[in-house]
Amino acid sequence: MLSHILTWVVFLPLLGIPVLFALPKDKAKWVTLAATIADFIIAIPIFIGFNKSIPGVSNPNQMQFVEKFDWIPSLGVQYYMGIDGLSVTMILLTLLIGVLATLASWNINKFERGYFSMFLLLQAAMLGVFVALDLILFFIFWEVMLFPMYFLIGVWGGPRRVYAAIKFFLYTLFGGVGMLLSFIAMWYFTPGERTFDMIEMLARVSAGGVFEGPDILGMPFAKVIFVVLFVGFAIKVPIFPFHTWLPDAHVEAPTAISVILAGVLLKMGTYGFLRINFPMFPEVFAWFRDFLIALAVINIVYGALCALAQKDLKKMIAYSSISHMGFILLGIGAATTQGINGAMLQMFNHGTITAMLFLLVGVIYDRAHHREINGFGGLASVVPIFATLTSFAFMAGIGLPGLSGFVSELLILAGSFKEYQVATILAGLGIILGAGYMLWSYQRVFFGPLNEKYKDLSDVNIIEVFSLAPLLVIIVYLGIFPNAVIQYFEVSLNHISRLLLP
Amino acid sequence: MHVPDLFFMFFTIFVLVTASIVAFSSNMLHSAFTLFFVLFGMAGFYVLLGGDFVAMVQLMVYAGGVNVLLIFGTMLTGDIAKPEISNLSFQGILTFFSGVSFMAVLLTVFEKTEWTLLEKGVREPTTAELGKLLLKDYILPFEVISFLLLAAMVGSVLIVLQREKD
Amino acid sequence: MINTLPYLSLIPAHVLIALAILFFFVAKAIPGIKKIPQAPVFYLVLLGAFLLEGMQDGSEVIFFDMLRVDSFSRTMNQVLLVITAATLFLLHYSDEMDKEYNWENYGLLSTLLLGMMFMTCSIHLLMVVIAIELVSLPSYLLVGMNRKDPASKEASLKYVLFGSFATGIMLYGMSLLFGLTGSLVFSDIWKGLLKVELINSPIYILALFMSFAGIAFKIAAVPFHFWCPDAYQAAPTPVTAFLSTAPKVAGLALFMRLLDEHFSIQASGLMEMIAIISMLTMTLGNLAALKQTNLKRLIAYSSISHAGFLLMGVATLDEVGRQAVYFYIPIYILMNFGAFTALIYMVKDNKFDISNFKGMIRTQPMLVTFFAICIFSLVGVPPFAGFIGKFYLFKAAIAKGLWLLVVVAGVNSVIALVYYVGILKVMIIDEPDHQTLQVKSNPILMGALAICSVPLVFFGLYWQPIVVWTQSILLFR
Amino acid sequence: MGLSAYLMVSAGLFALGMIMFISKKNTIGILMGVELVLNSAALNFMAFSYFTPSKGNQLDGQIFAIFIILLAAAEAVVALGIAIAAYKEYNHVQADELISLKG
Amino acid sequence: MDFIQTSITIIPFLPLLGALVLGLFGKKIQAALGENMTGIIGCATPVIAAVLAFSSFFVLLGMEPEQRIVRVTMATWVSVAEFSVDWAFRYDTLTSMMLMIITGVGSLIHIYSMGYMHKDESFWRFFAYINLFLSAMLMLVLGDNLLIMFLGWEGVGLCSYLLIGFWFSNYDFATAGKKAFIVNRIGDLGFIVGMFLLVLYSSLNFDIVTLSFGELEERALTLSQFTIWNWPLLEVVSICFFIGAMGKSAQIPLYIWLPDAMAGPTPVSALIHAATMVTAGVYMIGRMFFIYSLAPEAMEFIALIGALTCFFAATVGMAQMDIKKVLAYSTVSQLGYMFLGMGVGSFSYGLFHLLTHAAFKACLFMAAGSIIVALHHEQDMRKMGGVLKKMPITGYSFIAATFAIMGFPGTSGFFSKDEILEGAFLSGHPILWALGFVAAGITSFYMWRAVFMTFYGEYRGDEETWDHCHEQPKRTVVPIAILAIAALLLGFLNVPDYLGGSELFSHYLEPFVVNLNHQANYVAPVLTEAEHHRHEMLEWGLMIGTVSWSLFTAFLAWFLYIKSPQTREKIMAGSSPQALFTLLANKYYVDELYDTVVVEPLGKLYRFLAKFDQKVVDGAVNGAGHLGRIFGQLAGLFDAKIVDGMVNETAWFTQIAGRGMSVLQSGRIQALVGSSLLLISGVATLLMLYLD
Repeated sequence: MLSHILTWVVFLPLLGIPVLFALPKDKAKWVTLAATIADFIIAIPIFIGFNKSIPGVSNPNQMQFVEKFDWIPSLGVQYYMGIDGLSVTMILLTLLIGVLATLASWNINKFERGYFSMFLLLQAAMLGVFVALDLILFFIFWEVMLFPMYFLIGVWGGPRRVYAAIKFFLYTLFGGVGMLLSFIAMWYFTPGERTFDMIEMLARVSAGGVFEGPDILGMPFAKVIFVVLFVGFAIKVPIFPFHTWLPDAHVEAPTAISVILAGVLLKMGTYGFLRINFPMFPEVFAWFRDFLIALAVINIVYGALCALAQKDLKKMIAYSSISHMGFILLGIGAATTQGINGAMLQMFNHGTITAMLFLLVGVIYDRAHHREINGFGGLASVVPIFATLTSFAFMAGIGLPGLSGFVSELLILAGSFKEYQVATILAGLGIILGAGYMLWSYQRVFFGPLNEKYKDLSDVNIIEVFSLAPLLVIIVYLGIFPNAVIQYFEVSLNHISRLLLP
Repeated sequence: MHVPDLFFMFFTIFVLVTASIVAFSSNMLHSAFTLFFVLFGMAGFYVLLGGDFVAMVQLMVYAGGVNVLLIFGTMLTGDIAKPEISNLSFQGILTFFSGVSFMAVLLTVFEKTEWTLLEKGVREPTTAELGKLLLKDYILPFEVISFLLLAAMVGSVLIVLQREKD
Repeated sequence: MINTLPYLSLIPAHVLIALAILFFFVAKAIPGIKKIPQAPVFYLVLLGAFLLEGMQDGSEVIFFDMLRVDSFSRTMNQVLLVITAATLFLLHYSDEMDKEYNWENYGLLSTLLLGMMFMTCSIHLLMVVIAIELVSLPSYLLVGMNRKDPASKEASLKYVLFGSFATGIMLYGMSLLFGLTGSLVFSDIWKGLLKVELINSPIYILALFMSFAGIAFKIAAVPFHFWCPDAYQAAPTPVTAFLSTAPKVAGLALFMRLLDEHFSIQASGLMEMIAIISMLTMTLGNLAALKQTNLKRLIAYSSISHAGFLLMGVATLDEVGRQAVYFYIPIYILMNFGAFTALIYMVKDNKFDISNFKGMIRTQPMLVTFFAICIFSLVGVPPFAGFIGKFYLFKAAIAKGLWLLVVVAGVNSVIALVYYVGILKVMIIDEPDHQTLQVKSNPILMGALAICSVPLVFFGLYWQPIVVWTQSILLFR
Repeated sequence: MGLSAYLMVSAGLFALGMIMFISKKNTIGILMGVELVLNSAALNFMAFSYFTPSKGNQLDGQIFAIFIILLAAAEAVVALGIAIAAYKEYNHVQADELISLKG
Repeated sequence: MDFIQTSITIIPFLPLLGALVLGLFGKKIQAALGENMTGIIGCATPVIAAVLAFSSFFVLLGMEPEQRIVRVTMATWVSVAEFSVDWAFRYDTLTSMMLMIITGVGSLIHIYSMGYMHKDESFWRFFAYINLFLSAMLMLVLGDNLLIMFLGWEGVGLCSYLLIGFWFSNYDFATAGKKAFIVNRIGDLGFIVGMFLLVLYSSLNFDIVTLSFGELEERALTLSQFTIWNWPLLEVVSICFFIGAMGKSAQIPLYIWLPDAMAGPTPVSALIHAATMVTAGVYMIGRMFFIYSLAPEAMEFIALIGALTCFFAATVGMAQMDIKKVLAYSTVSQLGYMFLGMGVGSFSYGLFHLLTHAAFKACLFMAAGSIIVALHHEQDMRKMGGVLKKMPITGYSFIAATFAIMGFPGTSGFFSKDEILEGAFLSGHPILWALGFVAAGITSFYMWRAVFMTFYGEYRGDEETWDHCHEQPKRTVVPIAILAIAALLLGFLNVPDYLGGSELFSHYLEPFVVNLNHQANYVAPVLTEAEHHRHEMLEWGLMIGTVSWSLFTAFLAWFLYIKSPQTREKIMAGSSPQALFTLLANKYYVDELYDTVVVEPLGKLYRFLAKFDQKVVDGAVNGAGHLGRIFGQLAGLFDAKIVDGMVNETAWFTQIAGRGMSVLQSGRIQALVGSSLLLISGVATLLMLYLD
């Protein structure tokens, strides 16, 4: 089993689907929970056996747990999975969020089997994205996420769910089509023999190969491909001005899906930057870098400012996600070792922190049936545990030292400061604004005189505690010992940094 | 000016005038009957172009068959008792100009084109040669078009005879 | 005089179908034969023709430069035969056509089939015209055979008028081609057009463009697509399924064969022309589809846009593009037949309005799932085969550097999402109401639906079999 | 008279046919337009057959013209059949009123 | 050594443990075991920590002065490539002093709080928070590197936020907490940027990047050679860190949060906003004196800010009516003194003032708190008076501390403040000295004003309150008294040379915090005997001047508030004094200024951006659709009847583009053919034009 462990990990959730349809529908959530937990358990050997000292990335023989079979020989498409430092933490995050999101779905009471089968499909696709090393395989996993996500938002979402779902679908598909076209063009103009093997491509690029193609509509080939790819991934991240789907999707999606959306899906964009977009075109990256940093700063400040103005708690968190994802972009854009490692750490941390935030919003929404920030007040005295947990998450979101968000933001800013001082300081303003919107909304919800409507609100229940506690532990633990995670990817990301900054 | 040219002039005027009547008459039956003259004029052109057999086919099949069919069709799909069946046009001016402009495009294009021409066209009986061609080089289309006509015939009968909705 | 009979032995399937036409048209008149069940006979004929095509080998030009039979034409004919068989199957389950006239209907269908089979192997303009007419006339008639939809005759009438219009333009264009080159055979035409001053001159473009009209009409490409939504909407559903696939396949086969013999100096102009047609087709088809509320009509528009996509493969004018088209054809057939089978399954009494499908998934989860697979495949998202089909088309276009076309196609595949997913939204997300159709379950049709949709998933994940199949088609050799 | 004179006549007929096609309200009228178009095509073939050299047989154009006439006949049969069927259904064949299918 | 290592490892985690226990189980403990037990748990940790801190101090004293430093490295915190930061503590003379202040004053205040917070339902929560605060503060001072210092720095900020908003059901209190946190964040940005600058230049010039103080000290000279943005690197770094200090230690222009922070319970004000947290900035500069020593211009800047803050806060303090506000502005003002001291290079004097200020200001706050509780949470001095009769211990403690803060000879404030002023003058900053000098008098004035308004005269509140007013229980009073004694006596630790002292405190710090004029590269002016003598005279002169000025203002306060209130009223009746008073009472309208200059525009900006995002960005991406609609309307093709499309409300943009085509789809065959014909001829014409 160890030899095919990645396949098992990726496809195990799918095995849950037939089981789920075979059993009565009130058992569906248990099946899903079992599947996600089992997935987590069988993935443990990956984290234990992972060799942290080899970078992978552009070295085909350094990928780990590799599974490589010819899939479509005529096209050179392979079933090629493998991991390196870049993917291993993302797999961990996905598995973790999967379990927690299942718990967060406990209250789903409409078409359970449909919901959980879509959920499992989504989980498999997300895992697939992080292990696929063949462009086509990657793309298939990437796009497979779309339709479960569409239904999960569209069927089980809020009042404007249809709008949000189609908007999500449209935006992402738009980016996806561009990506596909770029992949094909990259394949066609691969330096050397044509291949869809992204590691092989990277190896050639790092050995001096260049994607050389004809001008596209009058613009240089590599730049166009780069930008199109960038847009494809940027929509997922999301980066200004492609971000408008995110608040809508978050607001309308059910809690668990918001958690997955913020926790894992957004990371795919940045993962794509790191794995494909930037290292494949180092020269274009150098050309694009200033613009990238500008975008990152816009994302940070703009997202934070928009978050300040929001009245809906989920929307506020959605915009805060935009702001936080800007940090990741900043780190990647700076591409220094600290910056890029910090970005990766932030990917993990943002995954846990925002997941927790959305879970918390879900808790309050389940009870109060609305999310208007101004509609609460003084809840701290009624639901103290909930308030405390929320304060932890908010503080982590603000980047309080001792909690995980701080370390990653610190690394990112320290890294980007090496290359872009002014941008870093502007991004630092984002942190201040971050404290502003977080505390302000926290205050409006929990402080002040108690809103009489909610004086009988019940505090978090056991299931919710189970879904929140692991995140809390991770947030605190990684605030103190971030290297527990950093050690997994440091070597790989330092390698990417060298590729990007020759 | 040669005699064929005179004939050409005559047929040209004849065909275009009758065709215009077909096109712009507001009485369906007038159009239908005038179409006969157009087809006749066309046969004249064919004769001028050395196609004696084709001209005959034109007269027999087209003028004799298709046109009669059209007249029947006109009557069957209108009120037979009424002598006048409307054949009005609409969007007249716009249509006219778009048709004319299309013709202008065609003519400009033709004008610009240098056609490869024969020294001189031949006018001699073609029936025998055409017969040979039809049974040798064009045997397959000749056979296949029979299926076409068969299907057209059966199909038309079928669709007209189809049961009323139940 | 040369004996032409041996040539017939090279087109045995055509002959068999021709005999079938005679049989179906005449048999009713013979008392004894009348009692024979018609459908099995037709199935047998189709099977026979399929096998006969399979047994042939080699590449021949026959009937004095009229036809060229080769592995390409034979494979395409086999595809057409399969489509016809599938249509025949659907006809059993449709209440829209009068079963009383099955003999004649089958006769018309056979005629259509024969025409298409000639389209795939014609290399002579006259043969092309006749083959196209042979397809068109029965199509006009079949569209008018829908008892359930009073608009059927109207559609048929529009179809025939529009068809004649397209034929007229095509004939006029062919006459110009003939005038320019003095020839009616494809290869000679291209040779005749090889004069430098002629290439890309107005007359050249005009003649070619007008000559393509007939083909464009058959594959419903812009600007000859207007008949398509009307005809598809009002035709009996199996006929719609048939018309949305078979004539497109035949038309594309013909188009590719026609273009095959062009010379490289002619390529750029042609490429541009076809790329423009392709872009217009997919864009207009998609945009018009956005506001449709009749499901059949919507799929008609979507099939227009798919024609645009298919033309993308033609526009590259090379082996890669053709391979992509071959690749797309079986997938397209599966998707379309899947969707139409589901419609036949669901709809009785012509209730194709989208509001009739609200919340369908509550009562028919399996059915809607299969339907959704077909729809997602039509959208072209992985892991469904439609994606792979588009993937190959994009690949071909990118390899040729047709960037604008690629971009337009990319944008279109996103726009297409809106209406396709709109269907699914109605079926899956909306709540059912009194309008929602009540469906009687039918295991056989469900099986047919599964046969269409399960391979879509399978090929979406493992499409090597289709690749092997496309490679087996040695084009024009 | 040369080739271009014939081409002009055929272009004129073609345009008239088109005008009829676009503007006639009665379906049969539209069909007549089609006949004009077909005739113009046939005339072209005849003219080219007469004036320009042909690769195959010089009479190829004439053969084509014959086939056009036959096709026109077949098409007319079908079109009229359908027109009559439509007349049975709607009691008229006015193209501008047959607009139940749209959108 | 070992003892110190163990104890400094334990010290910060003790209160953390307390915080955890109380935070997680406090509610149950309070319910089951009662308030006392909760309080004891809460107090035990700082007391034990204090015991450890003092014993460590004595162990340290037993070591050679040069070796009085102990480091403990526990684990790696962050390590990425060349950037590596450890979990490490550092214990040296400076730390030991801070530890004692924090744990000592902290313990006293904890005990005091048991009385102060009596019968508060969130008693346990208070102790959890304040324990957490202690822990963070201890981290701050113990940290061996900037990052751990920053951890503590932010940690105390958080606790400050939590404690200011402790009574969160009052919305304004919560707002004050938020304000404190955000203003601090602005300062933190400076801190972080300073760190980044060090990281940047370390990584450029050294193999590993370190933020550890010891190594930074070694590298300081190397780093001083660089410039950034055309400025010497260390100047910029110093300014950046000082911005951090401005936030934390409430200096102009970031002081605005501190007066508002008085919303918190009074022990919090005493501990956090007087004795410990707000002095973190001073501590930080002392800790990094080696960098500041190399940044003369930054030092000037610090001194200037310090003096200005000192002066302006003192003036505002004159006009406050709320007793806690008076003390708050006094704190700001005293912090200004400290920075003035740091800025002129008298690091040890600044730090000494930190120490003495911790004692007397904590005492003042606690006494004030005690009175406030006794008067039923009345803070307005206008409604007090004559309290001394009812609460003698508290009252005399308050007065003792007032003597200390005014700098009455022999009290702690006398020595510390005097040395700062002297340092300012002698280092060649007469104007700064003058500001500090004036402020010293004002300080004396407003403090005595507070004393007279509160403790003397007639009671001005309502009867019932007066009847219930009585001395607080022992646990409240004893800590106040202890601190009062400390406030009087602590000064003798650092008696200056000219008064015959030996500057014990400065010498104790010397190995790790060296005053500018004692540094190796300081070129001391060679003084002749006469000059030396004159110098001493000058010192005496300055001292006497300050003391007499303070005494004068104290007298003035007595005169205006006790002897002759009529005179005061007469003066106040004049328009210009009234205007001045209003100006001061409203704190120079700085809050309003910030509101109009920063807060409101920001609010406008984000509301605008939110709209912008919704309408423009979202719209621009869907821009094709907008255009489509406009064109559609222009062409009259827009058909409002077909709104109920299949995909209505979804992707209306593309739909409208589709609707534009509806003319083609009218169902009339001619329209279809006509348009296809037009299309053909259009395309043909275009092609021809293009290809010709």
